[in-house]
Amino acid sequence: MVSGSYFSLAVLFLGALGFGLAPLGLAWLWARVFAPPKPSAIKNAIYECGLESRGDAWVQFRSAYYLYAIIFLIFDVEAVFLLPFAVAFTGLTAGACLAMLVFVLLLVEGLVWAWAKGVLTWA
Amino acid sequence: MSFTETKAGKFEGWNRPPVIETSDDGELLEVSMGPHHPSTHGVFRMDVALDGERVVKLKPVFGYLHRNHEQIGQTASYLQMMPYTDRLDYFCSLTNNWAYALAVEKLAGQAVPERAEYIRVILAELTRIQNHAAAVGFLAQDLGASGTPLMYAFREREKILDLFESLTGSRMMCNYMRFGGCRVDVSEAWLNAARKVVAGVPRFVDELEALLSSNEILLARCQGMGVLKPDLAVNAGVTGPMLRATGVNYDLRKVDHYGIYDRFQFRVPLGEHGDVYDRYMVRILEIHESVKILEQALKEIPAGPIMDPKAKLRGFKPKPGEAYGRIEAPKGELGFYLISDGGTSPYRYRIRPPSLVNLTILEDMCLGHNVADVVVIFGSVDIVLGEVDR
Amino acid sequence: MTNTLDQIFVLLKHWIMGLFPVGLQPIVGIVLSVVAILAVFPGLFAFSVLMERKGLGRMQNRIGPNRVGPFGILQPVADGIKALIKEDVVPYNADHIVHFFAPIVLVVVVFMGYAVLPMGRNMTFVPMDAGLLFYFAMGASAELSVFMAGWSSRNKYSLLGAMRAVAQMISYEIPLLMTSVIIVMMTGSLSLDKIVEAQNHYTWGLPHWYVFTPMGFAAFVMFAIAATAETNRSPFDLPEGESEIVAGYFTEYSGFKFAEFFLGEYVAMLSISGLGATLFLGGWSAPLEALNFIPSWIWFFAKIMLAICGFIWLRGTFPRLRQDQLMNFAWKFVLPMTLIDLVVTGLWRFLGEGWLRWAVCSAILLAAYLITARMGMRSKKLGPRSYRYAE
Amino acid sequence: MGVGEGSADLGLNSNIDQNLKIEMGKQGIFVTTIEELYNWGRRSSVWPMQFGLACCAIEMIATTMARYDLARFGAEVFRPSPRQADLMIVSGTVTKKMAPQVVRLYNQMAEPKYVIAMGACAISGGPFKQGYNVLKGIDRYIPVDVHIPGCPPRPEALMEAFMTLQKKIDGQSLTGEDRPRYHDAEATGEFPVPEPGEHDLEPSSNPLVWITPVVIR
Amino acid sequence: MKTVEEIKAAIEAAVPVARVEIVPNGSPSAEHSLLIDAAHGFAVAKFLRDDAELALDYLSNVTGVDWLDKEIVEKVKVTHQVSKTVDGVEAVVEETVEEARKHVVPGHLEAVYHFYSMKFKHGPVILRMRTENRSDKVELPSLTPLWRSAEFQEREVFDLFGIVFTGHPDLRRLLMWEGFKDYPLRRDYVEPDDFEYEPTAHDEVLARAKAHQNREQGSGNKDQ
Amino acid sequence: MLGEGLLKGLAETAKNFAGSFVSKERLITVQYPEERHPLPEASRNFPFLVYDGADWEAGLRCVACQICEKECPPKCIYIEKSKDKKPDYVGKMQIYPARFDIDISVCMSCQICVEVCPFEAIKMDTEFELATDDRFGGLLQDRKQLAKSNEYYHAIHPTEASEVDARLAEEKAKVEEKARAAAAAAAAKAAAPAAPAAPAATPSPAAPKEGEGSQPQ
Amino acid sequence: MIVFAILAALTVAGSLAAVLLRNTVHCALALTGAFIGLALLFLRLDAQFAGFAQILVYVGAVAILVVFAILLTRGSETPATGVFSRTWFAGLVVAAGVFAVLAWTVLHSAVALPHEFAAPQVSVAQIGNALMGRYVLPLEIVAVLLTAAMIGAVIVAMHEKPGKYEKKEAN
Amino acid sequence: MTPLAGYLLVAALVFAIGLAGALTRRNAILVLIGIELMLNAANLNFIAFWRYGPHPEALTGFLFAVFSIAIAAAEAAVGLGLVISIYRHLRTTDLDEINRMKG
Repeated sequence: MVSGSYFSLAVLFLGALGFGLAPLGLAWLWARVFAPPKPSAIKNAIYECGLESRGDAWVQFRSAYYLYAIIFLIFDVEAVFLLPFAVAFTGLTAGACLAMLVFVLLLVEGLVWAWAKGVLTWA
Repeated sequence: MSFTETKAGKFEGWNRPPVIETSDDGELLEVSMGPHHPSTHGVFRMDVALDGERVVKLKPVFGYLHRNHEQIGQTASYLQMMPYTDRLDYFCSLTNNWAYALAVEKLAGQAVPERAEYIRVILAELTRIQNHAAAVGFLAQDLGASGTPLMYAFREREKILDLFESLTGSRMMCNYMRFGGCRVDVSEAWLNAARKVVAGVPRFVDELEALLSSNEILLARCQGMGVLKPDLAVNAGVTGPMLRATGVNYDLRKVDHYGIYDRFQFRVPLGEHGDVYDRYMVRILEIHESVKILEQALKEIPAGPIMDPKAKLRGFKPKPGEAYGRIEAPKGELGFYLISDGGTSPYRYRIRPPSLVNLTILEDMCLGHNVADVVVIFGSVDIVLGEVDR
Repeated sequence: MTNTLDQIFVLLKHWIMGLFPVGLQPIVGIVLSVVAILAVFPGLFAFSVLMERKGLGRMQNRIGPNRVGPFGILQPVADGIKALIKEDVVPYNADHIVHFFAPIVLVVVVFMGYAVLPMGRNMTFVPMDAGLLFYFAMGASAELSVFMAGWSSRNKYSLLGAMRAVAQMISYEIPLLMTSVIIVMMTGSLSLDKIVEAQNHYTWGLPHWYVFTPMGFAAFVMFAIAATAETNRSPFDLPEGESEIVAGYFTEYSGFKFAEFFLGEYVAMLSISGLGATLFLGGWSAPLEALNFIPSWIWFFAKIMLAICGFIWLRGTFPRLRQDQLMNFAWKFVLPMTLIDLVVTGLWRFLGEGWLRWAVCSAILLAAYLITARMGMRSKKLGPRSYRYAE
Repeated sequence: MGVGEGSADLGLNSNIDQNLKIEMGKQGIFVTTIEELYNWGRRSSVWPMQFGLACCAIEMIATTMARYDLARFGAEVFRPSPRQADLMIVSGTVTKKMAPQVVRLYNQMAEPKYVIAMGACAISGGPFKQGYNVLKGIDRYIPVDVHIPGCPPRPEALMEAFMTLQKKIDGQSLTGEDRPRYHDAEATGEFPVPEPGEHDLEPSSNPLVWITPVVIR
Repeated sequence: MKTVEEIKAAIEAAVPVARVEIVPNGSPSAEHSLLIDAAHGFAVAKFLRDDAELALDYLSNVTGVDWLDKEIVEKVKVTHQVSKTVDGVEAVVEETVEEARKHVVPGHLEAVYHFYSMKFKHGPVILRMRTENRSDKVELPSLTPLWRSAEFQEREVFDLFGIVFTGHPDLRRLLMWEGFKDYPLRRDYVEPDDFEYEPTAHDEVLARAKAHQNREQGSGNKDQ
Repeated sequence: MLGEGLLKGLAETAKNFAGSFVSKERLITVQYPEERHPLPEASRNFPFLVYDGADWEAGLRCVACQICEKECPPKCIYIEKSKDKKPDYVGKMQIYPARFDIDISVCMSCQICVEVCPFEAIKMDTEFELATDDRFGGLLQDRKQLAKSNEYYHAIHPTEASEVDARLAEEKAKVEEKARAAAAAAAAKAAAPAAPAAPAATPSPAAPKEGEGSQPQ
Repeated sequence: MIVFAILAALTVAGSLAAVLLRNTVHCALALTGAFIGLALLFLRLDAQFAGFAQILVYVGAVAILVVFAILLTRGSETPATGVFSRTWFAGLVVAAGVFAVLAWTVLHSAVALPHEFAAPQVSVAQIGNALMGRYVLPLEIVAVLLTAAMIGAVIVAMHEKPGKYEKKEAN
Repeated sequence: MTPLAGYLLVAALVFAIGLAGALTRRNAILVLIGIELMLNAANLNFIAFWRYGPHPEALTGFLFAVFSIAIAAAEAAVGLGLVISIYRHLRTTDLDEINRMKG
């Protein structure tokens, strides 16, 4: 049953892939037959408000993005632990719930620290 | 001076834009915003350097709509320039007309009949209402509202444009005022239509305010944004709602007593913080005040001629001399400086555009803010490129 | 009769399957379901685009598209044909491979999410024990496609848009997960089918939807906010905020690749609406016991479309937030609220049956909301102002 | 040299009964041939670029607003990026400083693309043509499909122009001599961008699209 | 508010080295202006801004004006020493002749500033400064350090008239593109030859169009 | 409280959404090609030349005085005077325009030509559906295209037209009065026969009809 | 078996690409592919929860972290100098050696290794119960670790924010 | 059904590739990517052994893998944080260069 469901997923994957690719193929075919693409230096230049693009877009970004990503990662991992807990929650003892509360609070502490430290202030 | 320091950084010297220290974290991203950009209100361009999303350098670039207006003014006759003034600030052709007519009347010493003065006031205030409504709508558009406030603003603007069209013949380029009066007379039916439109304005403003004024997103994005200090504003020659939003009480309708504004009871709303929200609110409140003026003017308008009988359309040659006429246009002080050498066309025809001068401190207001805020601050200045570049 | 109607698609599928040899039947069944998913939701996408354009129009005192086909219903078809025949411009400087795959990854990932959504009674494509986790695993991958699109274009606006989008999506992913955890705690299962089943009971004819519990309601509001942000919809449409960064991460996309982003966005919106309906609004269960005769799938799609209407309504009304406000909102309001909600949900169980837990939980949540909201507003001194006048 | 490719498709194919076709499109009857489907798709989904230059831009905005509602034609999707836009409405004065940008934007649009020159300034420089910084008509550099006179044209006039454009699209064929430029593998896909020089734009026009009419007198 | 004469007196008192001249205005507006020598313009302007009574805190308008070289024909009585042979004797005789002498008054560029006071709500006070000539000595002091509002307006005057404002922090072209060589608002500016064709063929336009066509054809031939 | 303003905004859009189904005020779209927003009487777009009577060429009021050409701000009017003369509406021999072109791709619709015209010969049209793909052929209007009858003028600007007609009739009456007076004076002087009065008298029967403006000659 | 081969190939190809490609962002995207392959292998091993968790954490979060890190260090451009270290050969040898040893061990013990077991039915509830029961201590430790890692990573990666807008002290 | 050896071989291969990457790449981020691969290979081993182990219902290997995922994620966060920090100071992520700079 389990592998059967994976097979379904695989079919869905292939279907979605086909759904994504088919129109692109069709468009490509259309272009091949009727509207030959004519790329050229100006047309295929980077758009920048009608001006020639100055400098590169691939510059070094700011670490603020990274900080958010770290906190996100940690909470994502937390969710991985929270979900089994939540599933089992209805049958758990108060002690177990307390343990989870401690788990959550530990992470919240990290969040609060980050908040206080100004990590969550997007400059 | 109190404004040598801002939230964003420190001013270098007396009245230069602040110098923002860039963090060494991340590189600067140099972006040109404009001339084709959805929210530069035309073909304005800002060369921006971004530190993350924070703007650390901003250089406005003008001239993408420089249509040699002043040069044409030196070759065309005085009358011929009237339709060109329509195309300066193309939202407010009638106030442009008035400013130009005022300057020429000053230059030639012409009188304007009373009825014409009333008509001028009515049209100017209607213009102010539709300009402010559109400005608020565009500001909301810059804030990212998907058109709804702008649609409402234009809904109201269309009503006013209908009035303009039925009087002057054109929706936008009215070419209505003449030296010494106005071109055609208003009919009683028109006045009634105008009364109806004016009566509907407060309801529309309430609607717009319900949509925007207390919206938390708008509050968060506008309050404390692009703060302009009064002394810098004065020094930079900022005029109009932008100046009054900083708290400086300077309204040419009250200061210069031009036209017949002395006869009307109205107040000048003043801001306190000089931020985007104040500019927005001052515009909203000015609409209310304009409605008051309009109600009085529409009630009191006398009968009489609309043109000075001595006025001349063709072959108009003022004596050599010069005059600077200015009015309170919806965007600020609109001045015309004319030098006559006695010929049929001015020797020098100069426009003092409020939009251009109001942009002087764009850099100061924007530095240190987000890209998104730059768009909003820029929108709150309310410029029209036709006037900036001329 | 009601039952037949309710199961009409299931029956239809089985009937068609019966036409094939026994060995092929499971495969045919799967293919049929896949085809159904790939037909229904793009169709709904077209419909919701049209609805959005018309609905926005109505909100703005105008009519909206009404000339292409009767009442304009062929508008999306025309748009599709147009997109198909548009030239595909890829900047020379772009990273061609990544640029090509970004929209496809988005479309694939978005469609994968539908595998676990129960679209009606017995109408889940893959009923899975860890269905919710699967959904989020797929949802998390969408960020990558956005990044790919923005980065590969090598356009400043694209890259800014992509960075914004990724930052925004990761920030709101957490509240989305946490609100789901709340529902899972109440149900005791990650399976979406079980979650719907758990809500498909009635007291006095009224359903046991989770939205009708204090923490469920709070979670629903947070979920709605996070879902709006996750799908980059107004007022959280910063990644494509055209007044700032032109068209965001798909600035450099043309032709059908752009259409696929468009499609991906809407299909994701439909899918997350479906998830929201499943988690909080009882999925395919009827809102009143008396209305149970109406087929379950109608209820599911009705709820999705209702959610889409909500999205359109928001879009027609609100201006856009700014990046820092958006992030602050996620981390300093939505996340704390969901965490508090999480704790409250734990409390709910231990308070036992009765009115007390309703009162206590509601009070805690209300207090939490007031405190967090006030803090946010006060720290920046936001609020209406009064103005002075000069005579 | 002959007639440039851009101006080859300027003639309207008047043989086809346009009204009938519009009626058919309205009633949702699917036209059968691929060409007609193609033309129907193109004409029913013309997304303009969010591109305003001057006074006319305000009337263009007014056209999209509630009173006139260009959205009825499915054209309210003003795309800010040229890649996704089909129609460039040159709405207002093109100055010499702006002209290179306009041409570049036009180049960056994906085919098929159309241009409407809206208002006197865009067509010929209009009232400002006597000046030193105003381009005397955008058709010196890019092929214009529809001109709307007026200063500024009324919103209705823009809509009429839009419908004229739709008719024009309907009249185009996929193959054959009168096919549009982008169906021709030989034709150029790009229009040279003028450079701002010391006194004027260089070159002052694009011979592919602009053939100077001979002064008669 | 003070009259122009009073202001002149005040300036002379405060900045004694400055030369101030009243330029009368013939129009009914009667806004007379003050002509300040460029060397002390900045000091005078600073005085005007900081003076407690005037407090001209608001610079409204900056205008550039181009006054062309004027050819003035005047009749001058000139006394020549002419050597004449009078009665066979060469003698130097003084002779007075009336001669028409052409004499060129060199033109100048002028910057006109309109000041107001927002504090006292009075104005305008009009200040003019003139360059020495129109070609090489075109410097004027910039008032941007005193009033920010002059920043773009002075840049515009620089762009269109070519007045170089010394002390301006960012004197670049404002309206025309970088690399543009001319000053288009000067009265002797020659516009680029871009009238190729005019359907409404007015004579002067037609002449330009024809000239353009001839030139195009000429260059076309050359290319071939 | 947080959220209150948001809810207020939502209520506002909801009100408009619902209102659009019931109230004309909340659905202001005028569906252009089928419905039209009525143009106000004063509306103007491009100039046209008024002619009286049935023959446009003979009935043109324009006397090629070239005032409008001179006063036109964008210089879009081009007039060539005729070599010969023809009688005008009062019968005075007048030069007429051999060529009268208006380049509406330049015209800025300012109405100054109308204001300065001493002969009520040029008026503003309200026609705006002029979109064309032919820049030079479609937008340069010659005098044939420009000539529109007085009835047309009455149809688009009734009030103004009747005022104009009244004024013309008055003028004409004045001229006739003068002529009559002159004739009377001449007769009174009783010297030579009424040679000067003759040309003025000949076309006079047509005049009253024209003054009423209801009947063509 | 075929499925396994495909998945194994995907995983190995992904990892190889992640290690070999020149463009760093491509490496990161290939790494994502490898992670997906591994997740699918987990699914193949009936560890549904682990598989989805793998996708959620690695594809959804770690990959984002990696690409952010690349953009933050301007690593998206291929360096002009070689992409491999000067000691690449030694590294390769070591890696090959390690693989040889491992493969040898695996293949030699292959006979002893189990071949077939009934698929264990592991529900998420069981995992939850186990997690809250026997493994509650590791769970808390993981929480501490995560918090510590978060704080540590933030401190390391964070730029000194407070001093940003102020003039730097002369030092 | 695939024998356990197959999974172990794949894990070994991925581990070796990761090791090779970590040892041969210059870019510090790619070195971290290699390390991530090695950790994941270990995860695969855990899961495989759990699946083929005598007591799959005890969940030991399974949970070990889950914990390992968490720890590897934390490792990635800290590791990449370090890379960023180093980059900020030395303006490079090239390990060879970093070595040279450190002397």
